[in-house]
Amino acid sequence: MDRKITIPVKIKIQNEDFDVSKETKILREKQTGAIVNFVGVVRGFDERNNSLIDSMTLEHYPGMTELEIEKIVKQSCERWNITGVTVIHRVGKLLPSDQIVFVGVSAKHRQNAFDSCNFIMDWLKTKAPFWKVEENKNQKKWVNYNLSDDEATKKWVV
Amino acid sequence: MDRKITIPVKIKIQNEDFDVSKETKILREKQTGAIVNFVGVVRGFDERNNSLIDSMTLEHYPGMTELEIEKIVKQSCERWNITGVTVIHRVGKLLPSDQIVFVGVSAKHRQNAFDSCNFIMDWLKTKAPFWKVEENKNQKKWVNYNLSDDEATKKWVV
Amino acid sequence: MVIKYFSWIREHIGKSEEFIELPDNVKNISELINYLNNLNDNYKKVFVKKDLIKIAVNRTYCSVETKISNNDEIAFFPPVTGG
Amino acid sequence: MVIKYFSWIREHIGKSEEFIELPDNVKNISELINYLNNLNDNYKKVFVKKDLIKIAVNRTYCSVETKISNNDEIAFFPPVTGG
Repeated sequence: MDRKITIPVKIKIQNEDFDVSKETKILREKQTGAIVNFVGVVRGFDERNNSLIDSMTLEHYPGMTELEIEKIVKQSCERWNITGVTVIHRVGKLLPSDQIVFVGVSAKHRQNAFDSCNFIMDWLKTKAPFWKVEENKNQKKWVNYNLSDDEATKKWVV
Repeated sequence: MDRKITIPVKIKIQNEDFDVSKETKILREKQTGAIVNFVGVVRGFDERNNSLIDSMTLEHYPGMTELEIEKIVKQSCERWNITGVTVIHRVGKLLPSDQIVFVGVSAKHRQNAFDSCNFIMDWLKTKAPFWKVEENKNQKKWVNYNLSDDEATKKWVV
Repeated sequence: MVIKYFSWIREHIGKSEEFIELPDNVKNISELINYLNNLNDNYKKVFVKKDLIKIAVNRTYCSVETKISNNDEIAFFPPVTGG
Repeated sequence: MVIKYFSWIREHIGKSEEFIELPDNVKNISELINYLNNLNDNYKKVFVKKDLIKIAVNRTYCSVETKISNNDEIAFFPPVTGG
């Protein structure tokens, strides 16, 4: 990956919430026609264990997380003609319906923005070192890795 | 299309701008894990004619527009397991970098939200009766239909 | 019958809508276009570009063969360019 | 060398990181795991689940064959569950 990313890229790991309007506004520029945003949300119910979730805590590997996300964004820039990328991932304690992650991609043409955003999310899910623990009044449970996330990345193999 | 849509669907044609954060918040609910938003933006430059754009005016066919968007949303609901849809399209005079259209889809699983949002945008581009005229100090020019938009819908034919 | 025109078609014809009493011999869109073409040259200049004209009857896309009656709302417009 | 542990691996081992002086006979990750397993049972209970453990050397994914030296930062963690 020698090609330099010359588009604006913002990657943040933070405890605070993010503002989707503010982030979308940053991605809007004269030469951009399309923005695709992904927002991940804390669910209030664990389908696999049929139990309610009171809260969720996210930890990560500072230093490596940013590096892995940068690698994914670089690959996305090499593959699609896009004009800007923002990735914000929250860590710490979150409640049901809280926002977890924002991936925003701008491009002149919408399909590039759709594909690039989808690609970044799929690889973030399998490569970026974050771990979730779900809490309710009875127990604390580390979320199991989801095999379907591995499957999801296969559609990007050329 | 006999199946009733039982998920919240919001469709608005309006002059006013929209707030992406507010719309995303409406789509966040306890059983939703993923939201994909598309935001269309007015470009400041017409690539095909190599000219600057000072403003753009959108007109539409009131009554038919809402009907066509409803049809597209219904098809999307039948095809993917999604939990909410919002479509907002602005009309009237807009300036470069202004927001034109918002399509937000929530789902438990992210790929459904990505595909459904992409599907709605592709069909909105070819079916919803809106017309754009681009203005600069020298001329006023109706935007030509883009053949690539027709091509884009072909990926959804099963 | 009400006929609506949009975008450059509206500008060429010079009005956004008009009300006409459908003659007895006009049974479908194709015949309506012929009827309008005989009214004046503005219509002819528009309808000659038939590949660039979409048609709706009662707010639903249709073809030139679609049957029409006096209670219908007809619309002529170019391929759409929203989004 | 610094070794970092995350998620349930951190909880099982009882610490988030530790500093060790790499013995001369430990040249790769596989040998490091053997070395740690001999320190106490907490390591054994973790490393027996080898299919559930990802490894990074200097913040880059690697395998058990990856060569290591005393200046490296090693990390053991479960498959990731962010996003």
